[in-house]
Amino acid sequence: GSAPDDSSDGGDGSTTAASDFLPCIVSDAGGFDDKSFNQLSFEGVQQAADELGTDFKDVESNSENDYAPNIDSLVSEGCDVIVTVGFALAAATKEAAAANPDIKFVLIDDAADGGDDGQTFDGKADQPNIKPLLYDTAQAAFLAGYAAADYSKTGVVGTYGGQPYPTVTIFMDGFKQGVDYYNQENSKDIKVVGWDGKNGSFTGGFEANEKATNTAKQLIDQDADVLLPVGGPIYQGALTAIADSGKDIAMLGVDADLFETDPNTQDVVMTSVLKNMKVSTYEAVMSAESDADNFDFTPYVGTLENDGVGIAPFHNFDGKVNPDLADKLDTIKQGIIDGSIPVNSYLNQ
Amino acid sequence: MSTPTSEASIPLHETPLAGVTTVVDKKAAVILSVMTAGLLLVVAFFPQDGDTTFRLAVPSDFAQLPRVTVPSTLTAWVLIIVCLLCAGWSIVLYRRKLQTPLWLMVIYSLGWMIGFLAWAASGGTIPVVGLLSGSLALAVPLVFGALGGVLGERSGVVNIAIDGQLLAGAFAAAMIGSALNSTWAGLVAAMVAGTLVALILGLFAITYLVDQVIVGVVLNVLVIGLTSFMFTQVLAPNAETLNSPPRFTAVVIPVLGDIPLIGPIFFRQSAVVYLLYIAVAVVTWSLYRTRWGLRVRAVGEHPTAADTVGINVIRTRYRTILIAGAVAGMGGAFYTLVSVPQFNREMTGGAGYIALAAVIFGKWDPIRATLAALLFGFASNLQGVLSVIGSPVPSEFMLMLPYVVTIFAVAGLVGRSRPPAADGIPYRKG
Amino acid sequence: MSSAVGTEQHPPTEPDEAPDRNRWRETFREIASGGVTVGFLAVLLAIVVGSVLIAATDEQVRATAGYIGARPGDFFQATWDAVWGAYTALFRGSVYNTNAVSFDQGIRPLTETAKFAAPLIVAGLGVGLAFRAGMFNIGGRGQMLMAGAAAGWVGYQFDLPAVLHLSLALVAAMIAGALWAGIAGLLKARTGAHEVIVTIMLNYVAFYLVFFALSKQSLLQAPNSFNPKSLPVKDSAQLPELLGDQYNLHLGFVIALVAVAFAWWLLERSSLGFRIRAVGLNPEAARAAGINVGRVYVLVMLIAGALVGLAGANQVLGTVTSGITVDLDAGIGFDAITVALLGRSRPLGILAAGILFGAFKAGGFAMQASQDIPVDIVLVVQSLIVLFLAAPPLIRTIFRLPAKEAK
Amino acid sequence: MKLVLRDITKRFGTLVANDAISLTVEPGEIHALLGENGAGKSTLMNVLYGLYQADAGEIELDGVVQHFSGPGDAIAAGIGMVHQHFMLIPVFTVAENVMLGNESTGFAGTLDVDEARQRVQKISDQFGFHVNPDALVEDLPVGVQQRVEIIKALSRDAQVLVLDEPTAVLTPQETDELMQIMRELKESGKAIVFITHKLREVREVADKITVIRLGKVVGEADPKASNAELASLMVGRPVELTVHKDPMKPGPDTLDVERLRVIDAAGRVHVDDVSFTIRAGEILAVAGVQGNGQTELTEALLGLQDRVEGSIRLHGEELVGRSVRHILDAGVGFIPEDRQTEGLVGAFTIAENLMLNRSHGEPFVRHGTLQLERLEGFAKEKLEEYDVRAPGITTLAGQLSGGNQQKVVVARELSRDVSLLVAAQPTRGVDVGSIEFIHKQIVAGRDAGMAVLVVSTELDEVVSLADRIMVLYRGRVVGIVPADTPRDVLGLMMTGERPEGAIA
Ligand SMILES: Nc1ncnc2c1ncn2[C@@H]1O[C@H](COP(=O)(O)OP(=O)(O)OP(=O)(O)O)[C@@H](O)[C@H]1O
Ligand SMILES: Nc1ncnc2c1ncn2[C@@H]1O[C@H](COP(=O)(O)OP(=O)(O)OP(=O)(O)O)[C@@H](O)[C@H]1O
Ligand SMILES: [Mg+2]
Ligand SMILES: [Mg+2]
Repeated sequence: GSAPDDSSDGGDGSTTAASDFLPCIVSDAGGFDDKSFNQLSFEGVQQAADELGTDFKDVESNSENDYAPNIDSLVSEGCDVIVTVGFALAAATKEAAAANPDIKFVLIDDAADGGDDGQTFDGKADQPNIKPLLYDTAQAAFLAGYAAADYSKTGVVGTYGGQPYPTVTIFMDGFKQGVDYYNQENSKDIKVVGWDGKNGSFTGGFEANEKATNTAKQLIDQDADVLLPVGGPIYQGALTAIADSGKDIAMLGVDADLFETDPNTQDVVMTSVLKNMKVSTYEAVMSAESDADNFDFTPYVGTLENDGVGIAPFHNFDGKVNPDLADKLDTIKQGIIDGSIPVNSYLNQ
Repeated sequence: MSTPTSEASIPLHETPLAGVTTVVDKKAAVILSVMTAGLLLVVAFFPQDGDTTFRLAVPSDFAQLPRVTVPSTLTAWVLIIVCLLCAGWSIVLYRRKLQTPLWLMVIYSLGWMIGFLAWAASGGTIPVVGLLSGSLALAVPLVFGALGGVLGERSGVVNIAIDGQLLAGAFAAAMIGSALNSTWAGLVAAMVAGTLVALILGLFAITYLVDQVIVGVVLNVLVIGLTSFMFTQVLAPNAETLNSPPRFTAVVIPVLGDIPLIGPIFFRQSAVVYLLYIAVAVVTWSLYRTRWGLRVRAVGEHPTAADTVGINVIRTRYRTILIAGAVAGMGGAFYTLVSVPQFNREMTGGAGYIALAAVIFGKWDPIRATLAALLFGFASNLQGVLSVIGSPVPSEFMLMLPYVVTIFAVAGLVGRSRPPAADGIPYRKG
Repeated sequence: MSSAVGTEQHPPTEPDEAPDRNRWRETFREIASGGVTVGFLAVLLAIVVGSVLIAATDEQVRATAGYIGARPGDFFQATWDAVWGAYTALFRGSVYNTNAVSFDQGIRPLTETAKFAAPLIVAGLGVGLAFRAGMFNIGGRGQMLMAGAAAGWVGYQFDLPAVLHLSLALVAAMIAGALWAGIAGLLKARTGAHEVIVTIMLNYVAFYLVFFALSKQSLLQAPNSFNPKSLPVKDSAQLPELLGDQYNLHLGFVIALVAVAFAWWLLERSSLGFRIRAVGLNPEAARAAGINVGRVYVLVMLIAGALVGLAGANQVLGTVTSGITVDLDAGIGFDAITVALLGRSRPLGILAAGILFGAFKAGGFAMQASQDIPVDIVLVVQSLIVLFLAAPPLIRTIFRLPAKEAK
Repeated sequence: MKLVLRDITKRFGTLVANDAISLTVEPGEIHALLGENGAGKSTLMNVLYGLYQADAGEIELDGVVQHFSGPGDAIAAGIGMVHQHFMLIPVFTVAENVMLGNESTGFAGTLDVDEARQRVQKISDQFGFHVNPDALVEDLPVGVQQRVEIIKALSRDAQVLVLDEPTAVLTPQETDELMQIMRELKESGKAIVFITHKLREVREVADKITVIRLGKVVGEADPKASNAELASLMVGRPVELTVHKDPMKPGPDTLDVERLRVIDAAGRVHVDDVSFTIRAGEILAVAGVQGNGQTELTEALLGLQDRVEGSIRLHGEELVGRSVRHILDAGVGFIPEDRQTEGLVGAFTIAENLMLNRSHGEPFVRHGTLQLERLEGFAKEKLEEYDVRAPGITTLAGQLSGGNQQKVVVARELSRDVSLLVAAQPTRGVDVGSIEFIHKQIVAGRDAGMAVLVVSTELDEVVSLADRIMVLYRGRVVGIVPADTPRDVLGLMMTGERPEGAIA
């Protein structure tokens, strides 16, 4: 190849930053390539950094041992705002926040609430300089559940998760409620397999592996023709299971619109339950830069109302789903927003 | 004399023995009783009303076997009685100083398992085909790994690095498979990767006489480190070019694939699984029926003796573990070329150690080791199937099942097993 | 190690030239006899390999490699930057932070090293002790989980005066770890079940047990929480910080040192240790000498489990006091094996190895944060060090050293 | 085929096992190689066989200088060897063992076992070996195993046949048969090297005798030379071939064994219906071919066997079912058959080995702590007393020579107060000097009022030590006879024949 004129260029965005504002992000054990909340939050920070023309730091954790040290090392790297992803980082974030009151912390998927004894909940983060980002994905999953029930021909729809974490089961809860709602509305009896509200099927981890494939197969063996895999890359398992089954089975994506993020899914993904972490993280970082002094630390809860959560378009399935489904979903969405249709999740209990 | 002395297996005129009697240990009896008691308790304390359906066919069969529907609790009780009879009989046999015969064990296991299923899957449908074919799928990497382990140890080299070989195989298969967009290229790459790990094992364990367990354990760590590092640095950034290999899809074997029950379980699998059948057959045959096998076993039992008849111990061991590495590597390919078309860090999840367990559980015999691996696959798949149906058992306990089963099996059924005499002992010439 | 996987005792076919059952000692004598040079070169070699990996995967380096013909200077500059950057970061993160404003700040990494070393040392002792009895304890993870859960529960459940509360939590951890490891010992002694299999399986069982408990309000899960996490440990049960607030170093390190002393006494001076070593080196002779081999197996696993249990307690009561989680073992259970191997299963060796690996761990974070190099590289370097140290002849061949007469 | 070894030198580290040894063996000649343990006989033959590479010297066959890079070459050149420690794979059948290394194979390397069977059968018939090709080697008595070794060599039609201490494991009758076979082989023109330290045998078959001491040839001897001459040549000084012991003064019954039955995990009955008593101050020697239950008998006495029926009473106390430790503490001393696996911990120091079976309390342990200085004193003392030739008490036992290792074991057992000493093969693989010493110690113990059970496959040893002799065959007592029972009678009993009135 030919040498570039200025060889000092290149590296991981180590360009002389336009502003000295430094946003940083720590993943949980899932890592930034989890095609899920780590990745989306990462992209949020990345986008913000690009627009601000600044550099940014990202570190991955492999175990709970790493959270505190990772945050510390970012602190010593001189970050202005540190995004910590996942409830697992809550404790470490609290400590770091206490130790560094002048750094802003954005904590995703946990309220950092409960006080030191873990019992006194005041609806605010325990540290003034932590902004929690929470998502009531049950609302969106509810819509997906309704859609799935409406689409299902076998009368069975299935869901499975990585680990029974609340951030996972909240999807399955909403999904089941959506199906139940469909059943009572249309006096049908669509069955949900893989989640009964308390127990369900879990692959035991958040890796795309044989267990993921196998769990999906097991749901298909129960005649499910719509699958909702919850937990980052484990949807890969559903993909292969569907391919092997040779049946016509639809899949629902979570977090991002799979149709966009993973083209391989375009033929099978009916819709996706959106959890707009990218946007909200992006906004949080941006405002942390723009109005650094009066940054709003009140917890953000993504809902259908503020489009923090939602469901993606049907894309290729436009023709396959009932023509009136889209409108039906809109009315239900309104119902959920105005509270006439209750959706329960750990966030609103 | 309390026990009869009978002239048995060994022709006495050739042995220096006073006689041979049969020694029975009470393990069988104890295990059967304990297991029965366990089942009895759960069924008694958590009775299930409702029926359980066993579905023997898959829609794609043209010869549709009927669904069998039975009342859960009643069936469970009936089969518990069967189990009680078996257990009782084996106790009687023990009192009479007689071994519990295999057929009794088989009947018992079937009875127990079906009884348990009838109870646990109450109100649901057990897709028997799915249950068994899934078990096979989960067992594939384990079987490959176990075969590799058996080969190595039969030649006197303990191979704890199976996990490393699986992981390296998975990684190579994903990377090369994607780069060349060819499943077979990926498979070959996996075998090469497994062989490379074996080569390092050989270099340290055979040539430099480093303790084989040390090398094995450390190699696993090394491979985890390497693959994870490369994953983050190379694969993840270029996922579409380097981490999205093509898949081996299921191929239906003409006639065989249509046999009810058997067909969909065994003969509607991917090429890798058919390779597995071949591997098991070839390894078993060559280990016991060929010159190569005879020499491998000789080297593993008594290297000096092998040496004195002109067999090159070092070369034999190297050759064997390299082949073993290739076999284990194939298992690794299953992760990224069949299960899911992408590599993830530490994606074997310690399967190599399970394979190791299968080797010991299988008493260093390819067939037995294969069965051990299959048992493990069955246990883990059962877990999944039941939690899908929504069994009364919490999912964590179902997830525990395979591991608990293995402990029981190793402690109860295998016990002290006799490895190849020179297993794990480096060979030095005078 | 007499019961390496698949190497149960068997009557040697040629008594006079019986295979040396004592391959641990032997290997380790090799390591020792390798001498300082070889040891140094082994570490050097491992670091070189690590550097190659770092350079090869560095974008800058690959970019410049593109036109190496045109401007080789760039390439070597880039390579140097990548490698030098990585290892200086490692140093900054593990020994002294040269960028720090004050000495107090600068020395912090060293305390972090000690913090990470503590659990590695105690767990390493647990694994090493088992090795000395010819047992391979791969069950560190499970033992840490059970112990951590026990310690954590005691830690948040009771209200007690500080010293008492802490000691109670520690004891609970040791008992839990001991019992969990004891299962493997008992099964080996009674049924001959191979401890390698049993301990591996118990890892998974422990994981799901703790997970289950953490997802049940009635058990370990924090009230009105939905996460698989317990309440935080009360201050009275926490391992006090040794150097005040700006450092995370806590009493765990001192406990580790005490454990080392204890393990040394046990192995070198106590009659139990004598029997342990005898069983590890030659079970038949031990049995013929009236030593109850089975009982030794059980006792060793109990003690080993208790030591590994301390590592669990160290995590829950010291390093991450925010409550029990399923990944409290943080891979220490497995790292402990490498530590024990590098430490030649000798208490002092394990102390040294633990500190070295602690440094790698602490440094890894800085390396990742400032240089974007995945911490996994540390695993690579660590395992290479153990491998190379175990094979001095290899090092000699590589560095063309005069081969020295072994035995 | 004519074999010439010229100035063969072989070193093991510092130890010179062979020092410029030269040897010539003519076809149709039986050449005896005589020398005590550790003299270097096996080493020399292993060099010839290509197992070891000589540091100097050359091997010549029919005038052609050979270069053996491994046994393969040696075998190809027509050299066959029956090793001192059998080179058979226990879990293989006879046929498999014989074919191993030159297997005949069918399609795709499939083994042709039938061919091997026939090969075995043919040779077996030719020399009347009566070996079943399909028997598992581990199930065969050593005598038969040795024939398998010979078949192995012959099946590769060896012209030079080396027999390394072949008679050590045979009954006198079997020995005679072997001699006969050797003569037949000699007739068929083979050159035979016959290694032994049993003078009688040498004089019987050897055409030539070469004596080796400390790795050097110390002379050629004539087959008609006297035992004493040969012996002194071998050891380098005059030696007493018999043990001096006063007539015994028997005390009360110490050990009382009744209807003992020992079964192993596989259900094999190794000892059956064995009853005997030993009085204080008496030595009962157990004769019999290796593998006829002696090992299991001694292990049963020590509580090392799991399935034992019948009763073992020491001073009336029942020992069956008691732990090894209890039995040791009850006053039983044990010199195990194989010092390296059961007697010593090779990687322990001499001192540590001296307290191996006393790690439970006084004098060497107090409050769970080792009393090192006390142990040191004790060890130094015993090193003196039992003249163990070692640099110091911290020398690792594994580095000692066999004789010295055995002395350590004897010292350990005799320095506890034991009322019963069980000594299995007390002088196997031990130099003559040590043999004398160990025998003296045993007799001293007996005179001090110990009951002693000696197990030995060396008839000489049995005869010279025993006050009474018990012969075992297939785990059963053939008879208990007085010490002065003639050898041929004993030999007959060792094959199971029971002469009338053979109970004393
Ligand atoms: N296989 C071996 N490897 C290393 N050294 C050995 C081996 N066999 C014997 N030696 C060494 O050779 C020396 C003599 O030991 P060995 O027991 O073989 O001879 P020995 O004839 O029994 O001795 P002694 O005449 O004193 O009884 C000892 O120093 C021993 O350590
Ligand atoms: N592999 C070895 N390594 C080190 N030393 C050895 C080895 N083999 C034999 N020796 C030593 O070399 C010397 C000669 O041993 P060798 O076995 O040839 O004696 P030998 O004459 O056969 O005695 P024996 O009658 O006991 O067989 C002994 O001291 C022995 O210990
Ligand atoms: Mg010798
Ligand atoms: Mg010899």
